[in-house]
Amino acid sequence: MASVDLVYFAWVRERIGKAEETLELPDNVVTAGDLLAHLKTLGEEYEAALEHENVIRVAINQEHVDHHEPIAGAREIALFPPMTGG
Amino acid sequence: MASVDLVYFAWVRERIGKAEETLELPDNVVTAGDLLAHLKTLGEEYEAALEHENVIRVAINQEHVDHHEPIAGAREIALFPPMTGG
Amino acid sequence: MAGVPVTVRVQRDDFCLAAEVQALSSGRHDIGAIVTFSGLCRDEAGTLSALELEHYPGMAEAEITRICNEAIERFGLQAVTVIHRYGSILPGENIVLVVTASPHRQAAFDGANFIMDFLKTSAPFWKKEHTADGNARGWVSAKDEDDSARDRWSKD
Amino acid sequence: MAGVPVTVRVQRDDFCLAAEVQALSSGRHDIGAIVTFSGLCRDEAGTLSALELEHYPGMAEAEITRICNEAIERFGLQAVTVIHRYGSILPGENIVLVVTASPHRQAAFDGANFIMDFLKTSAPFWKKEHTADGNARGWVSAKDEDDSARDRWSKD
Repeated sequence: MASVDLVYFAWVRERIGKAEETLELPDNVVTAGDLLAHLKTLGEEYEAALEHENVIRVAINQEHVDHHEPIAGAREIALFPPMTGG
Repeated sequence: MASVDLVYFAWVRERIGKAEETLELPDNVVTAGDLLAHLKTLGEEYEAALEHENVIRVAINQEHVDHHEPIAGAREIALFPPMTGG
Repeated sequence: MAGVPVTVRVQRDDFCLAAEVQALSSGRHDIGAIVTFSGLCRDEAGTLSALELEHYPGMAEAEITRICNEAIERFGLQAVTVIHRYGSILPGENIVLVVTASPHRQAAFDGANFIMDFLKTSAPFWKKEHTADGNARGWVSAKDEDDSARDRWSKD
Repeated sequence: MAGVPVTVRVQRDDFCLAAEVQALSSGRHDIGAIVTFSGLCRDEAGTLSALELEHYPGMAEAEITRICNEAIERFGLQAVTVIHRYGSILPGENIVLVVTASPHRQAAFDGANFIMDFLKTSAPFWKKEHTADGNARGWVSAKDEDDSARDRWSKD
């Protein structure tokens, strides 16, 4: 089990109902995609937030990563919708 | 014979040695190109200024024109080098 | 590219265009072109009352800095400033400022254009619209055209 | 295109970037993007002491206005300001300012870029260089690359 800080933004944050949390992750959560699948087992709010997995962006330690990238060594993982700044 | 105001800029002005003058033009000066050829008969300073005829720009009544365009009706004809503003 | 000044700020308050240009160019005699881009909040024909801009503190600054450094290397810029606001922004107010400097004009134009395209698609900011009738219209959707604008910079 | 504000000035004095942007955008809530281009006098690694800018009064303003109107029609701009200085200009000083406004960013970028390319090649201004060693270097030659930059806007 590894402990990681998760942070959520925009409608991901609103649907999950919190801005951040610290979770213990099972050992079979290896990639960012695994993390999304795992979170969806934690409750309806996660299912609603992460329903369309392919649009969810992931950042590990404040850098964008693809869903297939490993999360080993992550201190902070952020989940958020496509960006709309500028 | 038609009378026209001529104005010169940049090195055309410097080589001719004046910024403006009013000239009577013979009837066989029909186009802007004819005007350049005519001016070159008026003295060494004009020859020096207009030596490379193809680079000389012509404006009639403050609008750019090609050398083959007629000058009939011109109140003011300007001769100048390629522009280097901006 | 060492020593090229990069200024990146993410802030709630408005910025002053003239002060930023002055800070970037003051005392320099080697700059030939300065391009600024200001992104403003439109009222969408009177239907929008405000934008609420959320951001990811820390990553926002880091990501913008990465984009600036890529633009400096790619276009040979002499200086770059980017300021992005967050919080509540009213119609007519500034959202973002990009300033680029270069010896010749096209690099400054291209650099600012490039930075805006990547800022739109990779800097962690999200816009929520509030409508004039009091109902929140909700989160702005990302636009395919913004992805296309970014992708035009891909090297062949 | 009727009613799009166009401000064109040819003047000896410097201009204030912030004042021009303010004048162009003040009270408007429909502008989404403002691009400014400032062209500055470079010192050419210390060899240039000043530029002398000559212009054709009357035609300069008329030609710039024509370019602005073409840009407004072509890119759907919401407002344009162009200021071009003449007379003696020192290294570090402003030469020209272009400001464009549009609902979305690319039109403002393209409009300012287009105006600069045509301004360089068709507005009646001429630069003479004065060198730091006291000798006049003489009139600046027109650049082929400026013609190429202009020609890229030609419609196929």
